[in-house]
Formats: sequence, C-alpha cells, structure tokens
Amino acid sequence: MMNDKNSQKIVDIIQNWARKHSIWVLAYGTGCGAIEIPPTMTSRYDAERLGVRGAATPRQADVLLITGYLTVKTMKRVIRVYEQMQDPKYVIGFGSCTINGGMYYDSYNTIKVLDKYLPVDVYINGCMPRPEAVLSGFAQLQKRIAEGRANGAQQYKDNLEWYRANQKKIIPNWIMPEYNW
Amino acid sequence: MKEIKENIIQRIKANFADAAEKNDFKDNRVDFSVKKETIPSILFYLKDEMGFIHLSHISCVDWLEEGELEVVFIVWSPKDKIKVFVRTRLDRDNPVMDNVDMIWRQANTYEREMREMFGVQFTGLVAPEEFLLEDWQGPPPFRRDFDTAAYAEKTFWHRPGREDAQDVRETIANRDGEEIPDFAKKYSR
Amino acid sequence: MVGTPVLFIAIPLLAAFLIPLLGMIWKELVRIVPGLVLTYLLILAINLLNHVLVHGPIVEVIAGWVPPIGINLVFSAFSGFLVTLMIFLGLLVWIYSYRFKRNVEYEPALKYFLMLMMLITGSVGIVLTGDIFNMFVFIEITSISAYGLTAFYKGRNSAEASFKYVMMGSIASTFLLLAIMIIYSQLGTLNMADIARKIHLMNPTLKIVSYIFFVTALGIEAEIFPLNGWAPDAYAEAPGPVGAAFAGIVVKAAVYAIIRYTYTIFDLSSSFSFLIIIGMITLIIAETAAIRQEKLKRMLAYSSIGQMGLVLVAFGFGTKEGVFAALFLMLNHAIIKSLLFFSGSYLVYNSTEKNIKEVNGMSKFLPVTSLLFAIGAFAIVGLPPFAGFWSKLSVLTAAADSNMILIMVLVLMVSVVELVYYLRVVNRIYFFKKEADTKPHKPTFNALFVMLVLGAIILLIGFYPDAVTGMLHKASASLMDKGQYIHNVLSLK
Amino acid sequence: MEMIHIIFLIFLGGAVLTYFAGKVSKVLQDIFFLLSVLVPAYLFFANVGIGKEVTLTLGGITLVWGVNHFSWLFSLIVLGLGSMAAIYAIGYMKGKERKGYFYFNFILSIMAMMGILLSLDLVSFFVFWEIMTWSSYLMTVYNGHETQRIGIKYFVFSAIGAYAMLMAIVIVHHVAGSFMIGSMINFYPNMSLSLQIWIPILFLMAFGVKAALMPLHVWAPDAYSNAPMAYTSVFSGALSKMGIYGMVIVLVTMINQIPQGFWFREVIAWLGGITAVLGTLWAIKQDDAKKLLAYSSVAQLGYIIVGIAIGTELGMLAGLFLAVMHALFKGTLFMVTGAVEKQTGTTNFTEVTGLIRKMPWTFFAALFSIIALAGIPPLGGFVGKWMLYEALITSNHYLLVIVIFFSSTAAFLYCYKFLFGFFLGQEEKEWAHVKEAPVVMLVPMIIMSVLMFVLGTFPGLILKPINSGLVDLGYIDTFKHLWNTSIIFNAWGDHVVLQPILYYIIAIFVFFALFLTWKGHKTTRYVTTKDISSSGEVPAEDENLTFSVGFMQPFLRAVAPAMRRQIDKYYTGIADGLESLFEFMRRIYTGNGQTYAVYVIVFVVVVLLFKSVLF
Amino acid sequence: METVLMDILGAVVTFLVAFVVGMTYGGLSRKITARVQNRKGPPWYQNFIDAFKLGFKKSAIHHGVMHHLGGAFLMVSSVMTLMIVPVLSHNNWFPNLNFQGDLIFLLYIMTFGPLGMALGAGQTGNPNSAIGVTRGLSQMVGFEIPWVLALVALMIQYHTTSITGLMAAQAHSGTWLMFSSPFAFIAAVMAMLGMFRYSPFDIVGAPTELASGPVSENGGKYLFVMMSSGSVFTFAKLTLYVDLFMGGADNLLILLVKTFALYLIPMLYGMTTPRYRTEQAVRWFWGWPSFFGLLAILQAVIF
Repeated sequence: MMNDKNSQKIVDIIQNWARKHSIWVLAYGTGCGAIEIPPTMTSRYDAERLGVRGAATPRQADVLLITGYLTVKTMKRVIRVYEQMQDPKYVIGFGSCTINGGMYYDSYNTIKVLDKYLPVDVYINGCMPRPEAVLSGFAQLQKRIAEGRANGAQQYKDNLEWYRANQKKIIPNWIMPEYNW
Repeated sequence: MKEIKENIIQRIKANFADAAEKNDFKDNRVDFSVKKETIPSILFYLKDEMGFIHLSHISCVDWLEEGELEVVFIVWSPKDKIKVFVRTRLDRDNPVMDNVDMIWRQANTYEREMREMFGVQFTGLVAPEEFLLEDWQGPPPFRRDFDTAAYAEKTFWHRPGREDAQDVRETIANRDGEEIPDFAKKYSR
Repeated sequence: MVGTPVLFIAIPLLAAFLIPLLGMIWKELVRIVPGLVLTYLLILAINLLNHVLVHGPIVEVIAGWVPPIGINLVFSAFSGFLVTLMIFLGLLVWIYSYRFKRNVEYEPALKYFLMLMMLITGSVGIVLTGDIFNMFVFIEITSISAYGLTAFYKGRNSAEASFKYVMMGSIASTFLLLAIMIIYSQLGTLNMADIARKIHLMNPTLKIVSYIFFVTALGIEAEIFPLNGWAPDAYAEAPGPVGAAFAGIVVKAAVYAIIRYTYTIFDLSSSFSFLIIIGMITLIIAETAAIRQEKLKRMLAYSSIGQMGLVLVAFGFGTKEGVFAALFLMLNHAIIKSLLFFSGSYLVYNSTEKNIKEVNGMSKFLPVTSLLFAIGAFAIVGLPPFAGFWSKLSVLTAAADSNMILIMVLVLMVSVVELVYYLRVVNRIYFFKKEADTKPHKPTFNALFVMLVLGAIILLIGFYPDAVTGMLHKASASLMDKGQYIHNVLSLK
Repeated sequence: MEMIHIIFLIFLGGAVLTYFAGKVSKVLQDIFFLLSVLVPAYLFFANVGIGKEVTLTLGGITLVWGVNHFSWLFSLIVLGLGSMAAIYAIGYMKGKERKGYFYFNFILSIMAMMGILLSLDLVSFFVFWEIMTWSSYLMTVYNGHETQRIGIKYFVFSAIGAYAMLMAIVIVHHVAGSFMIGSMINFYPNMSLSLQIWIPILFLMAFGVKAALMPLHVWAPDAYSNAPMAYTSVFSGALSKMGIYGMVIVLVTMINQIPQGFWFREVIAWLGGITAVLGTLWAIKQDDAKKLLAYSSVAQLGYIIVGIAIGTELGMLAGLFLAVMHALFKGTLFMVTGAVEKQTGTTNFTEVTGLIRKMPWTFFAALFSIIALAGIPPLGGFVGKWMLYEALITSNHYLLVIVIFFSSTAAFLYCYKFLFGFFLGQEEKEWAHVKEAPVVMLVPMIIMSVLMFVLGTFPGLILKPINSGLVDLGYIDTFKHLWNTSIIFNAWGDHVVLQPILYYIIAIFVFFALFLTWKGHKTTRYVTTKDISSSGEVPAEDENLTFSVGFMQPFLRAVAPAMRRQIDKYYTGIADGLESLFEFMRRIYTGNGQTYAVYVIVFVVVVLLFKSVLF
Repeated sequence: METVLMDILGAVVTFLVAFVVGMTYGGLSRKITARVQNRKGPPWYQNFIDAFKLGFKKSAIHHGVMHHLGGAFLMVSSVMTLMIVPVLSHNNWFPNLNFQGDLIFLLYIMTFGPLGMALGAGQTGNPNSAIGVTRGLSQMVGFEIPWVLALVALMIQYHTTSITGLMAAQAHSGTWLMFSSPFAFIAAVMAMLGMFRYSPFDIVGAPTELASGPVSENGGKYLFVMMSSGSVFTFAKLTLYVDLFMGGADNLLILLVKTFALYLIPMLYGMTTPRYRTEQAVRWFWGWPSFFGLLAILQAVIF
C-alpha cells in the first residue's frame, strides 16, 4: 500500500482526496437492492457525511451503483449509462446477484457475473446487503480511490475489445454509439 | 349466488353450443371450455350482454403431455361479483388464435407476453416484436420443455463454483426435520 | 356651330330603322353602321360640349314651335356632359359587342344593334328634352328596347327577368302619366322651363303628389329601393355589354330625369332630404344584399344599384359640391361598372350558372381581363390611386360641407361592405384553384381593346383627376343655375 | 422636376418595369428590383435636404411633399429596412412563383410608406396610406387560397381605420378649409371641444389599426404570419411604424394641446400595455414561428405605444428608439424564419429542430435579435427597455411599469421558444440535408445584427436623429440631458454608462469561455445530440426526443384565465351576425315579380301617407 | 494602466470573496439541512470538495458550441451582478462598477445568464433540460412580479433608481428600508424564495423527476463553472438585498452576518415545505407576494 501511495504525484493525492470525499452516486435501481439506498442516504445512516450524494444523471455521477440482478434488457441500459459517465468513474456491484447470479443462478435472462461486462471496483456482498454493508462498501471504495487503485475506467478503456465481445455475446443487436473516451 | 351462476351457465349454453361448463368451484367462479374459434364471440357476448366488463387476466398453461397449450381468459363482472374463466386449447406445435384486443385494450399487453413467453401467435395482433426479452434467440422460455439451466449455461458465464449450484442442492438435500414437498425435490434435481 | 342637338335623336333613330334595310344589302353593315353613327355622334357631342362649356347652353326648338308650346332640346353643360358620356359608352358597348359571339348565336345581330341604337336614342332623348311628355315618350322607347335586350338570350330566366322588367316598367309608365296629367291639369303646360316658372302656382298637395309620382316612376328606372326589383334579374340575365349599357346609360338617364325634376322643375326644398333618405336606403340595402350573392352579375347589379343610391345622396346635398360629387360619381360609375361588366362577363363566359365561384383561378388563363377586373373592383371601392377615390372623396367633402356626419359614417361603413364583396371576388380570381368544369374563354381583340381603354381612363382619372374636374364643375354649375335654364329656354323666339 | 418627384417616379416606374422584366429574364428582374429600391434610397439620403418642400396640384387639391427631421427618422427605418429586405428578398424569392407580383407590391409599399412620411397634406397622406394598405394586403394573400379570410380581415380592419381617418380628413377640411397638415394643427386649438376629441380619435383608429393597438390588433398575427417572410420583415418592422408615426404626430400636435389629452394618453398607454401583455401571452402559445413572431410584433408595438403615449421626453425617446430597434430585430427575426422556411420548407417548431450546426450564421443573427428583443444588455433592445421603464417610473405610471415588466419578462419564454424550436434540440436525420442559407440572405441579417450590437453600446448614434425629430415636434433638446453617445440618463439623473459594461461583459465572457475551452481540452469531446442521458435509452435515428409539443404548458396553465377570452372571437361573432343580416337583406329581393309590384305600391302609399312629414 | 490593473485586481478579489462565501454558504446550508433532519451531515466545506472534484474530472462532453459556452454566459450574469452591487459601503475595496448600480440594468443583466444557459441546455437535445428550462423561465416570470413591485416602490419613494442612491437614502435617514418600507421588504423576500430555487420552488431541477433539469447533460468542468456561478450569484443577490433593505455593510463581518441572516430565510423555509408544481409556484408569487408589493407601492405613493 505504501508503495502505491508513493507512486502518486502530489497533484494526484489532492485530486484523489477530493474525489474520495465527494462521491456522487448514480443508483441504478435494478432488482431488490434499490430499496436499501433510501435508508443509506437518509437520517439513520446518513451517507452524506462521507460525501456520498445522489446524482441525477450519468453525466454528473462518479459511481454507478448496480443494486441487484441485471437482466439482458437492463444490462444494455447499464452499459449505456456507464459509458456516458465521465472519467474518473467507478462501479459498485451490489448484492450477490451481481457477483454470481445469486438466486438467479440458472435464470435464462439474467447475467451472473457483472465483471465480465463492466469493470467493477467494489462488490458488496449480501442478499440484500444492509446499509451498514453499503457504507462499508463506500468506505472501501474511498480507500481504493485514495490509493489510486480504483482505476476501473482505465481498465475498461484498455480492454474495451474484450468487454465489447462479452457484451455483444448477450446483446446481438448492438446499436449503441461508439465509446469515445 | 347460485341462481346467478346457473343463469349464466344457462345463457352461455343457450348461445354457444360448444361451451362445456364446469361448475364445481366454490363461491363466485364459473368455468367454460370452448373451441378457439368461439373465443372472440363468447368474450364479446360476456362483455356486451352479460356485464363482464373487466378482463382480469389472460393466462396460458402448457400441457406438455397432451401436446396442447391452454389459454385462459378471466373476466369479471362488477355487478354480479362473478368471475368467469374461459378456456381454450391450442395445438402446441401451431398455437394460433384470434387476437382479442379490440374487446379489451389491455389484452394487447397479455398477448404480447404470451407471444414471447409461450410462442402463442395471435392473428392480427399489432405490437412491437420485442416485449420483455430483448434480443432473445432461444425457444419460448415458459414452455415446459425449455431447459433454463442449460440455456443459462450456454449463454452466461458463471462464477467458478456456481455453475451447477451444487452447494444449494446439497443444502436442501441435507435439511433435517423439514418436509420437502415433492415438487421442490424435483426442482432441485 | 358644328351640329345641333336634334341630330342626337334623329340620326340614331334613323340608323335604327335603317339597320334592317341595310342588313339586306350586306350583312356586315348591320354591325358596322351603328359604330359609324356612334362615332359621328361622339365627335359631334364632344364638339358641342366644348362649345357649350365656353359659350353657354344651346337650346333647340323642334319643328319651329317656340317654347312653351313646342318641344325643345336643351344641350347645357350638364346634359351635354351626360350625353357625351352615354354616347361614349354606347360606342364602347358597340366595339365590345362587335364580335360578341353570343349575340349571333341567339338572335340575328340586327335585332341586337337595332335595340341598342334605340336604347341610346331614348336615353339621349331623356337627357336632352325640355318637355315632360316628350321625356315620357323617350322613356318608353328606352324601356321597350331594354325589355327586348333583357330577353335577348331567350331562355326561361331571361324571359322571366324581362317580364318582371315589363311589369315594373308599365307601373312606371302609369305613374309617370299620372304625374304628367296632374301637372298639366294644374298648369296647362308641359314644357319644363314653363312648369318651373309657374310651379309656385300649383296646389301644394298636388305638387307633392305629382313629385312623388315622378320619383316613383323614374325611381323604377333609376333603381331606387324598393322600386328596383327588376334590376338584379335584368342585369343578371341580359348579355354582359347590355348590363354595362344599363348601368352606364339607362340608369344615368333616369337619374338625370329625377335630378332635373328635383332641381329645376319643382321648388320643394325638402325634396333634397327626401333624395338623401331614399338614396341612403337604396345604398345600404343594395350593398348589404350584394355581399351574399352567388352570381357575379347579380352582385355587380346590386353594386350598381348601391352606387346609384350614393349618387342620389350626393345630389340630395343640394350644394354645388354635392352636384359635382354626384356627377363625378356618375362618370366614374359609368366607366368602372362598364369595365366590370365587360371583364366580368368574360370571366364567367362559358358557364351556365354564372356563379361567382366559377371565376376561381381565372388569372392564370385570362391575365389581362383579370387584372382589369381587379383594377375595376379596386376603383369602384374607392381605393387610391384609382378613379373611384376622387369621387368618394368629393362625396365625403360635400357631405362634410353640408354637416352631414351621419351620412358620412353610413357611406363609409357601406364602403367597407362593398370592399369585402369585391375583395372576395378578386381573391377568387387570383388565389383560388380553378374549378374543374370551367372553361376560360379568351376575350376577342375588340373587347380587350375596350377594356384596356376603360382601364386606362380609370388610371388616368386616378392619377390626374384634373382631366375631368373642370368640365364637371361647369356642368354642376349649369345644373344649379335654375333661373338661367328658364331664361335660356323661354327667351327663345 | 424635383428630386422627390424623381424618387417617386423611380419607385413607380421601377415597380412596373420589374413586373414586366420577369417576362424577359429572371436575373434582369432581380436587378431591376434591387435598383428600384436601392437607387431611390440612395437618392433620398444623398440629395434630399431636410426642410425641402415640393408641391403638386391635382384635382384642385394642392399636394405638398417635404421632409423634416421627424419623417427623416422614419425614412431611415423604411428605406434602411426596405433595402435590407430587398437584398434578402432576392435570395428568398429565388425559385418561387409570382415573383413579379411580389416585387411589384414590395416596391409599391416602400413607395407608399415614403409617401406617407413625406406627405405634408392629408389627401396625399391618405392616398399613400391606402396604397400601402392594398399593396400589403396583396402581399398578405400572396400564399393563395387559404389566406383569403385573413387577407379580408386585414383589409377590412385597415379600411375601417382608413375610412375613419378619411372622415377626420374631410371634417378637418370642412372646418379648417385646407387639407394641409400644418393648417390642421394650427386650427386645432380653435375647434369645438367635440371635434377636438373626435378628430384625434378618428385618426388614432387608423393609426391604431396599423400599429396593432389592442382591440384593433386581431388582423396582425394572421397577416404577419401569412405574408412572404421577406416582406413580413418590412411589414412588421417598417409598415407598422407608420401607425406609430401617425400616432406621434396626433398625440404631440393635437392631444397635448387640450386638457382632456391627459386621459387620452392614459387610455392609449394602458391599451398599449394590455396589447403588450396579450401579445406576449399569445406568442408563448404559438407553435409556428411566424405566428409567434407576429404576436410578438403586436406585443413590441405595445411597448412602443406605451412609450409615445406617456409623452415625456424620455418616453418619446424610448418609444422611438424601440421603434428603430424593433425594425432591426423583428426584421431580422422574420428573415431568419424565412431562411429556415426556405431551407426546410416548414416553420413549425414541432417539426424543425436542431439546425444550429447546419445554419450557424442564421443562428447567430437569430441569437442577436433575440437578445435584443428580450432587452438584455449589451444589445440595443436593453437601451430602449431601460428608457421605457425609467420614463414610466419617473412619470408616475407605477402600475403600468409592472404590466410592461411582466410582459417583457414573459417575453423570455417565447424568445427561448423561438431559438430552441428552430436551432436547438436534437439534430434530426430528417434535416440532415439542410444547408446554410444563401449569402445574399445572410448578409442583411448579419448587417442588422451588427447594427443591433453597435446600438447597444452607442445608442447616441440613433438617438441623435430621434432627438432632432422630437425637437422638430416641439420637444426640448435632450442631448447630454437624457442621452449621450453611450450614456443614458433618466429624469432623476441616474444613468447607465454603457461602454464599461460592454468591456466587462466581454472580459468575463472571454475569460470563462477560454477557461472552459482550455481546461481539459484534450479529453473534451463533442457528442451528438442522440447521445444523451435519457435513462440509459439509446434513441433510434428516426426517434425525436426533442421537447417541442406543449412547450410552455406550465406557464400557460398559470395564466389560463387571462387567455380564456379571445378578442378575435367577438369580432367573429359580429361578422357572423352581420352575415346573417346580409342574408336577410338578400332575401328582400325575392325574385318574385308580384312582390316587387307590391313594393312599389307600398312605397307610393307610404310616401303619400307620410308626405306631410317628409315634405 | 495602473487604474485598469487595479480594477482587474479588485474584480478578481471580489470574485474570489464571493466564490468562497457562496460556496461556504452552500455547504452550511447542507449542514444545517442535515442537522434539521437529525443527521450529522457533510462538513461545511463539502461544497468546495464537490466543486474541486468536478473540476478535476478528466473527461467532459458537450453537445455543441452553445452548450460549451453556456457556463460562460451564466458567469457573465452572476459576475456582472456582483460587479454592480456595492459589496461594502463607505469603502473603496471593491468599487468595480458600483457607480452603475442601476436597478433596472441589474434586473436585466441578471436574466442574461439564465437565458444563455438555457440555450446551452437546449442544445443538448435532452428533453429534461428543455423542460427544466421552461419551468425555470416560467417561475422567473412568477417571482419577478413581486420583486419588481418592491423595487418600484423603493424607487418611487426615494426618487432614485440606483442602489447607491438607495443606500445613501438609508444612511441619510438612519433607518433600514426593511423597517421604513416593510411591505416592500416582505414582497422582496418572498420573491427571493423563488430566486434561490430552494424547495418549494425547486421543480426546475428536480433530480428525480427531471434528472436535474437544465444541467442534466453537464458534468465535470461545465458543472464546476455552473456551481461556481451559482455561489457567486448567491452572494451577489444576498449582498444586493443587504444593500437595499439593511443599509449595506461597512465591513466584511457585518456583511457576512447580514447576508447569512437573510440566507437562512429561503433555506429554512425550504426545509419545511414540499415542492410546488410550476403553475402553483407562479400563482403563489402572484398571490400574497404581489399583494404585499402593491401595498408597498401604495405606501410609497401615499407617504
């Protein structure tokens, strides 16, 4: 960890500090996880004290929070939203459905492994994870940002072809605009 | 209640010769089976003449063994507080029947779903091709001969160790002191 | 002295009777002779008018009997102006109808031209004569030829229209005769000047009654509401040029007669307001009735009636400005309405119904005719810089000078109505799609020539009204000067 | 032959020549057209001195034409905008039918407007007024069949106004004995009180119609929107100013002379204010650019009327400055609409979207004119608005200023709607082929935009002629007292210095524009308007997500009570009633001979019965 | 040259002060809101962090030149307002364009930015942006009425249209205008609720309904510029209110106290009220606030 930190320039440290303390979340409310976001944000758990705050559109958001299983139809939109977000950007997979399919492991229409399609920075385990777990996930993300290791966007950009191939496997009619950064 | 039900059965039978009624349900349910050609006319009759103005649902049952699909229309009369099931059987290999969304607009949605999930074709149905399953390539997934696990295996990646859900199955199998219904056992293979 | 007024009656009358005979020699003479006659008369009229404007009126005695016993003709600036105008229009009508196809299809041309000549003779006679019974005779001549011309197309509708005209005309004759009888029984004279001199001797009630009878009788010819029932039908059913002749010649003569009775013969001061009232009613009802018409010629007929009402109103002011305005209006109306009838009858030439909607989109096929119709429409509504504006302005000025604000308001409001229905037609000509079954008919060369002449006159007067105003001022002065008239006629030896 | 006569002859001859040149060659026609507008304009400004008078006697009436400072100011609007619109029209009319007709009427209306401005006697004033009316009417019905009702509505209103004026002219002639405007003005104090009130009312009816004052404005939206756009810019920009011109003369030379004039001015000012509000509200509702601009013209004319009706020096300056600005920006906006119409074939906001990248220069002109229209600094509209408010406040019109302010704030809504409707929003495949308008159409728009910009900082350039015009009308010289080259004052001595404001605005704008451009310029990318964050959806190529239907619905719901009643409907009701009356009149003539005979008898009997009354 | 440099320096300093104060107020508002909702809330400097983060975003997209320059338009409006409003009275620190302090000019320059930004929002092609803009403009028409009524009342009472003139009048009489013209103050404050676009007047950028409306396509540096502009604008508007109604401020501390006291009004009102629909908001402004505005004019005319 120390090594990572030493490798950062001073500018990066400042930038990452700002990024770490200002996490604007675009909650993509799929599945049952969406219901866990309101308690996280409101008085009881108050994620805003960590600088976590809802963002209305992908253009403004830093974190894409995927709260549950993703059907193929939804997946298309999620990819779209992710690609519209602006660098630097992070993905949090939320709940076991995003990790391994969870109870939908044999469903004909939900993806099982999110990180084949999008670069996930942090997974939050649970079915469903409670707000405490969510906060812990955010804290983990902050840590990774501060260390400069939350570089999912860069990974996505570098391995775009691989991701595209995976995405196109389940979405044959690919009509989206080109990914342009 | 009983008189009303009798009355309904009388009237239906008088008007539709092929309607086979089944009146052994409790409370406010009446059940008819008709040929698929009769469906629009009987639904029209129920709606316009007998006050069954509400279409509750259209459902489909896959009788794999008999090689037939059964489409069930459930209509409801707010005045009589009676619901009527109208059933019809279709050939499983060529499930075609008449579209009824001119009777109830909402039938359109149900029909789209059935078209996608069971492969029932409604002649004259005007709707976009895709409904819930975008970019779907496999067979209609709600038919009983569709193997969802195999399809998932073929289409998606699995996190290693979760391909066959062995742990889940073992857990279920090893449960003690718990009545496991037969269908659950069957389901967990 | 280049000629005498009696020629205006003698020559066309002679020509009218000669036409059938000449037709036996060479068929084409039937067409040519009236033109020659009218040309000659026009030259004569202009010469005489010039003379009269300078030297004062010419009074001619027929058959040597000196007034008040004999019949006399008066060619003053006022009547001379009208005569010139009528003959000019007559000439234009002749040129226009020289090859007007229709008048050959239905009847031999000779009847048409015969009746036209008679019409002109009668009208000119009405204007020129100084004797009320003689005037009655001329009115009968005019009416009879007018009946014939109305029924010229021999259709059911033409016959009906003509019959209405005949009926109304006979009523008119009756009243006219009654009036003449009353006057003769009272004063023992038929000479206008003599009557004018002695009119104060008459029983006042009988004077009024005879005036009313005169106005009723002449009002039928002059299209005063409610005596004008014949007019829309007659205009609509008569051939186009005949409509122009009615509007420009016959009606003018009748109006002249009314004015002569009112201004010169009778000394009823309140008859001026009577003229204003009936003129105003005529104006309002005719113009409002015109707006909903479906046939083009009927619409023009109503418009014509309305204009006559306005002329009467202007005469009714009783001032010199009023008379000037009225004469200006008469001149403009004669020219513009003739143009409208001429061009309008080509716009609906081939249709049977003559509906307004059949002029739709004609501008593509008949550009010049359409343009001329539009100019005529704009002019008659009184839009500058066309001729109608100046007459409207002078009417209003005269009204203002007589402090008749209400009249001004009404006249202007009616002008708006007039504007609307003329605009509707012009819009149809220019901006609508052609009806499928209408077949445009190109105007013949002579018709086009006539229309262009009229259009040019409209523009000329519009841009340079001085061309006519001097003459009109003198004419109005001569009408106003009643004593001079009496003196001129009765001092003959 | 005086120069003024030559100018009019060139106009008239040019109109006829242009019309017939079309039979020979289209290019020749264009050239003739341009020459017959531009040459007289040049001759007028170069060779006609202010104060010159020429006479002509016609029909016993002496017609006097001459120039003073005040009419020179309006000539500037007419000829300036006319020349611009003429250049524009060459491009606009290319490939359209009935070119000769258009050119003929165009030249004739310019001539008529000049005639109105130069007339010093009432007859030629009226003559030119009517020529202007029918030539503009012929333009209104240019588009054919459907516009017939609209054209007739326009003409009827104009005719009612014109006839009211004619009546006033005739009465004036009766009492004053002369048709000269000067003698009318001189005689005015000696008239009886009822005439003193009625003569201005009659004149104001005529001018109110052309200036689209409130109860007389109903023709304007339709007429403006249906004339060809190249003409509408003159129609709305210059022709309506003739009403303003007349109003100013009537207000200043007549109404100010009598004590009752106060109420006159108040009523007119309030009518102007209500016009502004109603025009604005209805403009917001429109989905068609032409209609929107037409209603907006009505509203803007309302401001001008308010300015000139309150009648203080500042109010006059404001009204006339706004008149000049309105000619500039509304002329440009109609040209923009015309350009869009030419390139796309429609002017409906629900159809055209996203032209900004296709027609950048047109957008630039539209943007400048909209900023000027909305009265936002640093463009010229602001100066006029500012002076108008200050004039209202310093002359104790507290409620009127609120009304005007409401109207001009609400104007932002339609301003935005106009820009958004055409140029912003999603770029559609349907309009992918659209090209920038031809240069000949762009040049006038750009020139006028630049003028608006210049006048925003140096309003003195145009305030100077306005001031001399007002001095001609008897106002005091307000130079350095209410205005300077780039400073404007109000009556209390507060002022706005425009130059530093411009520099500050430019500095701030440039700084942040540079910042936005420079920062991260390597990773800043342009993406198409299809690539928007709309719930993760990807709009299909032919799918239009632009928000253009029911655009200002929330606001319209809020003001719905004010818009429930339309003045137009009352007029329609009157017209319908009249039509049925006319139908009844028509039925008097039954076509039955017996009835007619009965009429005759009844006439005779009635007249005989009432002869003692009648005679 | 010296004076120009000094002018530029003064302007930059004023801008920085306004930026810092505005950002801090924004952070405090979030903090106070959190405390009212029984949360801990973000630190007071959270807005700075957010702004910097947005500034540090690596990539950005725009949909065209108007979208690109929208922020610059907005900045013109807010900075010009700031330049015109006298920050401190009896003080030569930040003179800027104070001699220009004409209220009507101010009203119009304040609308420059929103319109410019609306153009940017329009060019994105995002329907939400356009809807937000129409709502914002409608709401602006709503609150301008009481606001102008209040200003006109002040103008006619003191026969001046300049801010410095009104400040001088207050200094002369020794009474704040909020006490001598209470109705105008009430109307102006009610209008201020709309101007700050806090709840209940926040339908313009309702995040869940309109996806933040006009700014929905803006991220990174564009949002950064807009945030900064908003902060500066907040400060400028508050200062304007203080100048008009509270007699201005002699030093920064007093200014901060007064502005913060004013700032609490829309903030606290917003915490306790749910959102209005656009037409409700517009009608609200034309109800009681306009009534108070009319009372203010009445008071100004009669007294």
